[in-house]
Order: sequence, then structure tokens, then C-alpha cells
Amino acid sequence: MKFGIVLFPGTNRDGDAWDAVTGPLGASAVRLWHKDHDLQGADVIILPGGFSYGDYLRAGAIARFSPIMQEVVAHARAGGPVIGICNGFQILCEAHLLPGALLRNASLQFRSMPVTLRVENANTRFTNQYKAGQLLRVPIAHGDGRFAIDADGLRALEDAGQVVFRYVDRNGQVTDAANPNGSLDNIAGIINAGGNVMGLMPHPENAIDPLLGSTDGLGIFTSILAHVAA
Amino acid sequence: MGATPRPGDPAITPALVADHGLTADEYDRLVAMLGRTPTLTEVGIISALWSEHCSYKHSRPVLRTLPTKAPHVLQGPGENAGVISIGDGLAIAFKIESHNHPSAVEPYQGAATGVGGILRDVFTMGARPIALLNSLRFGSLESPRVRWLVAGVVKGIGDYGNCVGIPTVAGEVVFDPSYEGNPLVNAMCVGLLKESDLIRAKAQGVGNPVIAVGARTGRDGIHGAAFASEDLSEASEAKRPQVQVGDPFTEKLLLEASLELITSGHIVAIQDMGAAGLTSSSAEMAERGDVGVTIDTTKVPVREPGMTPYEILLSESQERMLVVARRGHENEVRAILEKWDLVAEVIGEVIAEPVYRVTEGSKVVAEFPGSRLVTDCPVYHPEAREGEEVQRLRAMDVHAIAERPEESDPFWTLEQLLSSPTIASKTWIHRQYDSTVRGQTVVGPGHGDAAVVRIPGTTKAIALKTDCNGRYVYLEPRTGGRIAVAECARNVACTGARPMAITNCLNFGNPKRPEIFFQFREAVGGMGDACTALGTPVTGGNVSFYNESPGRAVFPTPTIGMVGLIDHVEQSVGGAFTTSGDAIVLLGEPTDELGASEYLSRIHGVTAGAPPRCDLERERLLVDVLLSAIGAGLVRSAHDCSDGGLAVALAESAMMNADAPRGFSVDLSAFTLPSRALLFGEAQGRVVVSTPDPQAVLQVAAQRGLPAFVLGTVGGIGEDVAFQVGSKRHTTSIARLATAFHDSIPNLMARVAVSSDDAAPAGSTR
Amino acid sequence: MPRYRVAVHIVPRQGILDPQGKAVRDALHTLGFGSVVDAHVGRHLVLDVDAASDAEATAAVRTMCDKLLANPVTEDYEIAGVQAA
Amino acid sequence: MPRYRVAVHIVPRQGILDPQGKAVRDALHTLGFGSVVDAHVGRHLVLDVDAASDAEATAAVRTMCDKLLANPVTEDYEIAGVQAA
Ligand SMILES: Nc1ncnc2c1ncn2[C@@H]1O[C@H](COP(=O)(O)OP(=O)(O)O)[C@@H](O)[C@H]1O
Ligand SMILES: [Mg+2]
Repeated sequence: MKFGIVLFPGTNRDGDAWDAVTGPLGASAVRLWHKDHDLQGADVIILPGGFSYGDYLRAGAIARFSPIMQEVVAHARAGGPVIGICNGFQILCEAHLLPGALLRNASLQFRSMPVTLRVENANTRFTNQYKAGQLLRVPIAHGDGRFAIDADGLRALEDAGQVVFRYVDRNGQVTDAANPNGSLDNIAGIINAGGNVMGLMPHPENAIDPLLGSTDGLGIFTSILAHVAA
Repeated sequence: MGATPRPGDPAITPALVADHGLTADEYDRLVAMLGRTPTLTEVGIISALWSEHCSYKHSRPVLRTLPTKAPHVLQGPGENAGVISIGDGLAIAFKIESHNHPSAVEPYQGAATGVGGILRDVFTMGARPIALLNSLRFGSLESPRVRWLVAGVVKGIGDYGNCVGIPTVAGEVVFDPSYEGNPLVNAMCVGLLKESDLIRAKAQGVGNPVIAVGARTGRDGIHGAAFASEDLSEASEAKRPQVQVGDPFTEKLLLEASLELITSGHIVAIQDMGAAGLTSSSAEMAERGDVGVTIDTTKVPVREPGMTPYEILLSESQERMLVVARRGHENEVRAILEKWDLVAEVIGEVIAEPVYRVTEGSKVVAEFPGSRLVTDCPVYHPEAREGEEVQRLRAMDVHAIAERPEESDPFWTLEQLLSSPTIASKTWIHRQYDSTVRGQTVVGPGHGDAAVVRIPGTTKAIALKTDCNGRYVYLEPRTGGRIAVAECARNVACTGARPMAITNCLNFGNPKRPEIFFQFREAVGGMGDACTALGTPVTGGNVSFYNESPGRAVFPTPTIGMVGLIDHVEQSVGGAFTTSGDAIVLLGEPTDELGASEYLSRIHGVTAGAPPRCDLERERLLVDVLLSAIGAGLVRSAHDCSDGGLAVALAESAMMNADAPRGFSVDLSAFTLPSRALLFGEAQGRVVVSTPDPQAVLQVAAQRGLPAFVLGTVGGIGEDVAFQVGSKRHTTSIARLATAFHDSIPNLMARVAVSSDDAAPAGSTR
Repeated sequence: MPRYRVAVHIVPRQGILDPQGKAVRDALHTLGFGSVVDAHVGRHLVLDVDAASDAEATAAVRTMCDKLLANPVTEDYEIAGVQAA
Repeated sequence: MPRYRVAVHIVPRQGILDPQGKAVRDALHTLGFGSVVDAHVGRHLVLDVDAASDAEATAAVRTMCDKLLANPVTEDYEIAGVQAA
């Protein structure tokens, strides 16, 4: 089982993703350079967090056109698993591998803090080690995390169970106060209709070590392994 | 040979010399050095190099008195950053720097480029940046202009560090009217390197090419260094176009490219083009290497056509580096830069002839003998005399100030103090900083007295903090200088780390005024005393003078940035009470001191009295006791008593974890001090710890002769707070205190951050 | 080949929350500009393009907008002007 | 009182680094739009203002730009249009 972690100019959480999959999971990983066309045999592609191309035009807009993204798109279209975290989520939306868009936080400020997530769909290859409704403590760190989509798109997502994570309060309730960025319906993470491409704004790769406060993010990575083993 | 004027250069007149901030004496010195009339380009070069910012002409003799050596110091002052060894072949590079004046004019870009500059100082040592800190001073948040400054500075710091992907892990923010017209923005960066990768900014090897790397040179910030050496005034407002715009994305690429260059072996030296740009970087590299250098300005990649040598040399465009490569390795250097989509151009050469020469094509436009343009810089020994106003304020009998009627309820007073922006929670600020990126932040902002950052691949961690109480320094500079270091050491030791070394940023007024130079000399002296006593040498720093706005100087603010080392990261502790039933123990003892306190300032509007005594021997003992107790696993939380005294320290420990504020109860009736000194006095050398085993903690303290007292017990989440003071018992809800602490700054910042006489946008409109 | 300067407006699509516009309006109100009824913030791009004619320059910029400059999910764009540069 | 819609362009001042503009230009080049010689990114503001006349609406918006909307240190602004709203 091999993870491929894509490095765009401006990516900065590649090391965090690397540590998450090679550390507690003991999986192998390779870094994939944005100018290359080679996925180096990676089974799962991670688009990690950061500010690809400075996010100067729109978050993720320019990275989408990198040479490596042609391969990532082909991999995804062939049913290969892809997970985009934070900037990676933004890139997946820009690349139309996921529906919707991520806009400037409603507060117009960057938000770095732990949030509580509720697992909305535990029946995916990225969440099968969680229980539906389970609450997770995971940090966020972003300025452009407000998920937006039109009404039809939203209904389609909801109907097909494609909303995977929502921001909730400590009691598991969807409230405005628990929404750190103004996302539509408190959406924090979604999956594509095919079930092989997931994007989320929070950072599970920074919640893998009790010393750093939470291990709740680990489940995403162990779910991927469990899915492959199954 | 010798330089000749370019066609169109203005004549060198006394007015032009004065415009460049050079005195008549300094100009005469320049003429004597050259043996002829300087060209305009040469006047520009000298005005930059002999500016206070680059030359330290008023501070050098005083700085020389600081302790700088220890076996673990690999690089002391004089390089881009200091470096200490942490064992296992690893080292930490760190440095703090001010960006006060640019931030006063354009808070967003000023603060952002401050972060950019300090990052470059660290990665040019061969270190990968792993943490950022910042130390901020503003006027009162009641002022719309101050809110505009705060919003812009915080956004600028956040946007830059967040984009580069370096966590901002700690800092401090103080609000006082003395900073109203002249905020302080100090940024610190900490990097990790292999000892074997340490590289110094020393030009070497005759024939080696000098290469400009990174962003292109534009017309921005020309004369920024001279600008940082003047008081803020109407005239400096008019210089606004000198503001530089930062590009953190390019910085991230430059960081990766520079580290790759350093490990590649293709280069011998690398230096940031910071203040005074190409001029100071090239001159300083040549001086350190004791070689000559030639630069051809027509080879420098520029952003705009028609730039003159003067502009190219003095531009402060950001995200640029100067590199000396090994001869014949130019293409390898270029290839590395290209990989990161950056440009590299050979612009000059290291030469044997002891000259610093600038050409425009084949024409020489500036030429100085040897390294004299750095070494011949004037040095001043200004007069130092303590101001009479300060003497009067210090001598004031603050104990005679009558209590206000409301003070009969100590929780009223505590509420006022907890909501004082200097003490109140800074979450509104640091939630805009990415503190988790890189995945090593064990204790982040707001969770402990110092940040704790793990060193991957080892069991170790470092603890980091900045500190300074400018009010103390103002009222008694020597004591204030000592306390700044001692408080930093306490904060670092509270996490379980041994204090290792400091960097410092000395923010003062105009050194030509005797009372300011007195503050400077004494504060630096106090800092040195404390560094010697605590075994934390000075590895570098920065001096920022002229922090004045018409009519007044800021509080003298020698900000200390400290690095401590923890051998076993899992032993580190935070500042919040964690467990109901734990005993609360005070290490150190209260005294009847009220002078210079936040209590006097917030409750009585008075800045007076002598600051608390600072017994350095006692501070050292306290550090030892903390480290033994934490090392023995006896301590579940530790938090030092600083602004607001014991009552504030207790309350902060109870609600530092905003999600789970805890009640507690303490009995202080054994202390016979006046209650306000007991609760709110700022006696030094004290730390509040919580422990399951108070007797063992008392024993560790007793073994070293440090007084310690069991005060009470930690309660449950949401339970009440009780103080027994003398014969009276006072209780209140933790929610009341938590509201005062957590809501104060958000409520103030919710008001609009611009006033009608401010002609600039809030960061929020961009 | 002649050079043209093409200006483009990229604005948040109607119905999508525009927190920047709201922040601008609120700030203006607090500063006493009560006459401002509404405010919207978009991007203003200026591109200098070599092209055979202004029509060709405009067409090229349209393609750039469709491909990269505007997000079809959340934004609308409009060519605001073309002139010889 | 009549209502006017005033459009404002706020652009980075000449000579000041424009990292956004550079990113757009570089990206367009990579996408094959080599004909783009330069690109700049600014803001496009649309304000609906109650005023007695279009001249008055424009004057009011100018004041707003001076006081709040444009950063006098790094940006220039220009009133791009006024029309009855
Ligand atoms: N500007 C800032 N940036 C990041 N963290 C900050 C900043 N200001 C304060 N903090 C954090 O808030 C907490 C309280 O800081 P401070 O009031 O200086 O501590 P102390 O209680 O020791 O005086 C610390 O964890 C500190 O690192
Ligand atoms: Mg403090």
C-alpha cells in the first residue's frame, strides 16, 4: 500500500501528511512533484494542505493545471482513491473532481483552532473505521474554507450521502456558533458520487498523536488501509 | 581607478548630505576615507550602511558588555542568527527583529515583511524554520486607529507565516498609551539544523561568483534603513511609497531553494538582502570574509526598466538573497533555482584586491577601500542621565493610594484585571495564526507559559517565549531589564524546559536624549546580569531606536526571546489546571510590593512606584525546583505570576482551557500582607503549580531552600472559585471570570477598526 | 502585433454570500456614510495582450476567464473594456 | 432621493510589487496564453448610494475611497462609472 503525496509550489503540509501515513500507519509513501507526470505506482493520492501558487487568484485554481494533476484526474476517473485536505480540497473542487467551491471565510479572517466534526457517513472507504454520528476533535487552519454550492447541487449531495463531515458543537449539534467559516449547512468534508474522491477542510493529519492533543484523525488513514485489506 | 559621477547625478551639496541622514562630521569622515568627493551612489551606500539600523553606531559599545559565550553556543552575535547546540548533532538557529516603523505606516505589509525578513535570517544559516513568535505593543484599544493597527498587524503576521507554513506558536501583546503613536512589532523565528549544515555569511574564494537569487529588484523601500532610524513624524508620512509589499509564496520557494543550495555544496555563503538590500548584504559579506567584491548593477534582475545603480543598490525589495557560489558551479546553482521557478543571475565576483566596487557595465559608480565602509562607521557614546520625571514617579508612595470602594470585593478587581487587554486572552489574535502546521506543536499559543515544539526523530522538544514588561523598565531600567530575562526563563521553565539562550530586540526612543540612553545602558546592563545569573547567553538581537512620536518615547522595551530545551517531551506541562482535587502550590513567596503593577495602572490609572525586586539567585533556584519537580512527574500544570499577580495567575490556570474552565479554592489567610499586595502585587520569582502530591513538591522546594506553600485545591469544571483572605471568604462563579478574560478583546475588536481620520482600509476589506 | 489592454470584472454570483461587500457597507455606515445602501466587492483584472485586433484580444481573454480566471461555480465575469495599450 | 450605482477600480500602485498579478500572468503563460504580456489584479467595488445627483454620488464615493476603501500607501483608485440604480 503506497501513498503518493503531491507537492505543488506553496504546499506546506506535505510533511504532516507524510508523518501521518508513514508514522502510526507504517505505510510507505512517495512525494510526487507537480512538474512530473508519474504517480510512481502510488495507490492512494493525497493532495496536502498549503498555499499552492500562493492561492493568489483563487485557492487551488492554478495548481489544478499542474502536469501531475492530469495523472491525478486520470487516477480518480479510473476509480483510484484521492483525498484532498484543506488546499487539496480546494484543488479538487477547482479540478471538478468534487462539486462546489471553497470561498473566503465569512469572518474574512484565517481560523486556526480545534473544531468538533460529526461523521455523517461512516460507510465510505475513508471513514469506515468511524461510527456514523461519531464526534471528532480535529484542528482547522484556513482562510478560504466556506463551502458553497447551488441548491440543486446541495440537494444532490445530501440525497446521495456525499456529505461526510459537518462542523458541530461539543454536543454534536449543528449550530452557527460551531461553524468556523460560514460553510453551507456546516459542511466540512464531502465525497464524490463514485466514493473514491474525498475532500475536507480540517486536518486529520494533525490529529494523530496523543501528545498533540487528539488522535481522532487517524481513523481516516486506517479506514483507507482497512478498505484495501477488505 | 575611482568612481565618477553618472550623467544627471545631482551635485553633492550639504542639503543632499543631510537628506541622506548623514551629519557633517560623518560626511567629512567619508571624504577622508575616499580622499575625494563621493558620488551620489556612494553617498547613498554610506547613508544606508551608517544608518543606525545597519551600523549600531549608538549601541555597539553597550552591547559589547553582554555575555555571549557558553559551550552550547555555536554562533553568537554577528551573523544572521544565533545558533545553539541541542545535542544529537542538532542545533537551533533563532533571532528576533523589529519592524516597528513600517508597521506604523502600513500595518499589514509592515508586519508581513517583518516576518519575511526574520524567516530569511534563520534559513540563511542553513536552518529550516520550525516556529515563529511575535511580540507586539500598541496604544489603547479604545482608539479606532489602534484597532486598525492591531487588525492589520495581526493579519499581516498571520497571512505571511501561514502561507510559508511555519507555525506561530507563542508571543505576547501589551497595550499601553505610551505606544499609541509608535507601535512595536517584533518577530522571532526559530529554525532547526544539523550542526554540519551550519553556514555563515562570509564571502570567500577569489574568483567565486556573487549571485542574486529570488525575486527581482524593484523600486520599493529605497532608503528604508535610513527611515527606520528617524522619529515618526509628518515627514515620514510623506515617505509612504517606501513601503514594501511581501510575497510569502515566493518566500516559501526561496526557503526551499536556499536550503537545497546550502546542502548541495555548490555555494560558500548566503545572506538575506534585508535592510539596505544589496548594499549591506554585499558589503557585510565582503567584510566578514576579509575580501574585496565587485558588483555590476546592470546584471541585477530588475522589475522595472530604467533603474539607476543607486536604486538597485538601495532597494529593499523582499524575498531576495545574495549567494557566493563556488566558481564553475554557476549552472548547478541556476538549476536549483529554476526547479523552484526562481531566477539566479551572476552579478559580481569575489576579488583579491581589497576594494568594494560597484560598476554600471564597465563604468565604476562607487568604490571604497577595503572593508572600511563597514569598519570605519562612526561610533557614538551619548550622554546618559536619568530623567527627573521617572525619579519622581519611582519615589511615589503607591501604598498611600486609597482603595476604591468597589475593591472590597476582590473579584471586582480581579474582573477588571482579567479584562485588561494586556492580561485578557489573546485568542482573537492567535486564532488567526496557523499554530499546528508541521505537526510538532505540543503546547501552542494560549495553552501554556511558553510554546513547546517537538524535535522530530528525538525525544526532545524546545520551549519558546518572548517577554518584556516595559513599564518596569521605564520606572527602573536595570531591574526591568533583569525581570524581562527572568520572566522569560520562568515561562520556559514552567513547561519543563531548561533555559538555554536568548535573542533580544531593544526597542527604545531617541538615543541622543540622555534619559533615553540612560534607559538603554541600564536595561542592557540588567539584561546582562540576568543572562549571566541564569546561564542564558545572548546569541544575537536587534536594536530599534527612535521609537517616538511627537512629544513622547515608548516605554523602553527590551524584548527577550528565549529558547529552552526539554529532554523528554512527554514530561512537558501546560499552564491549565487539569484535575479536580489536585493541590495548588505556590513556589516562591508574596511580598508587599505594588509598584509598577498592572493593578495600579488598570484600577488607579497610575504608572508609578518601583518595580518589584528581582533576586536573580532566587530566580535560578526557582528554575531548578521547577525542573526537578516536573522531571519527577509531580506537576500537572505550571503558570508563573506576572501581570496582575497571584490572583490573576490562579484565575488564568483555572480557565486557560476555554472549553473547560475549572473552579478552585485557596486559603491565603496564612499571609499577613495587605490583601491587594497579596492578590495583585507582582512579586517576582513565583509560580503556581497544580500537583497530585503537594508534600513531594514542598520537599523538592525545601531541599533547595525555596519557600513554597500549599494554597488550596483545584475544583471541577464549572464549579465556583473561593478565596479566603484574612478572616474573609469570597466566592464567585468561574463563568464570571471567564467572561471577563475571554470576551474582552473580541468585544473591543468588534468595534470598527478605522476612524474617519484614518485614510486606510481595515485588513478586512481585502 | 498590436497590444491591447483588456479589463475584466469578476464578481460573486448573485445569491452567494458576499462577506466582503457586507464588511465594506458596515464599515462605511460606521464611518457615517449612511447613504450607502449596498456594496459588492469583486476582482478587477487588467491584462495586456498581444493580438491582431481588439476583437481577437477580447476573445482570448474570454477563453482565459472560462478556463482559469473565473470560477464557473461561484463567479460571473464581464469584459469591462478593451483599448490599445 | 435618487439612487446611483457607482463602480470603483482599486489597483496596486505602479511600481509596487503585485504578487497576484504575477501569479496570474505566470499561470496564463503555463496554460499557453503566451500573448499575455502583463497582468494586474485589483478590486472592483460597486456601491449603491443615495444622492441628489450623479456628481454628488461620485464625490461621496471619492471621499469613501480616500478614507477607507483604497489603501493610500499601496493603491490607486478610479471611479469607473456612475449610473442611476
Ligand atoms: N501575539 C501572540 N502570538 C502568539 N501567541 C501569543 C501572542 N500573545 C500571547 N500569546 C500567547 O498567549 C499566552 C499568554 O501570554 P502572556 O500573557 O504573555 O503570558 P503570561 O501569562 O506568562 O504573561 C501564551 O501562551 C502566549 O504565547
Ligand atoms: Mg507575560
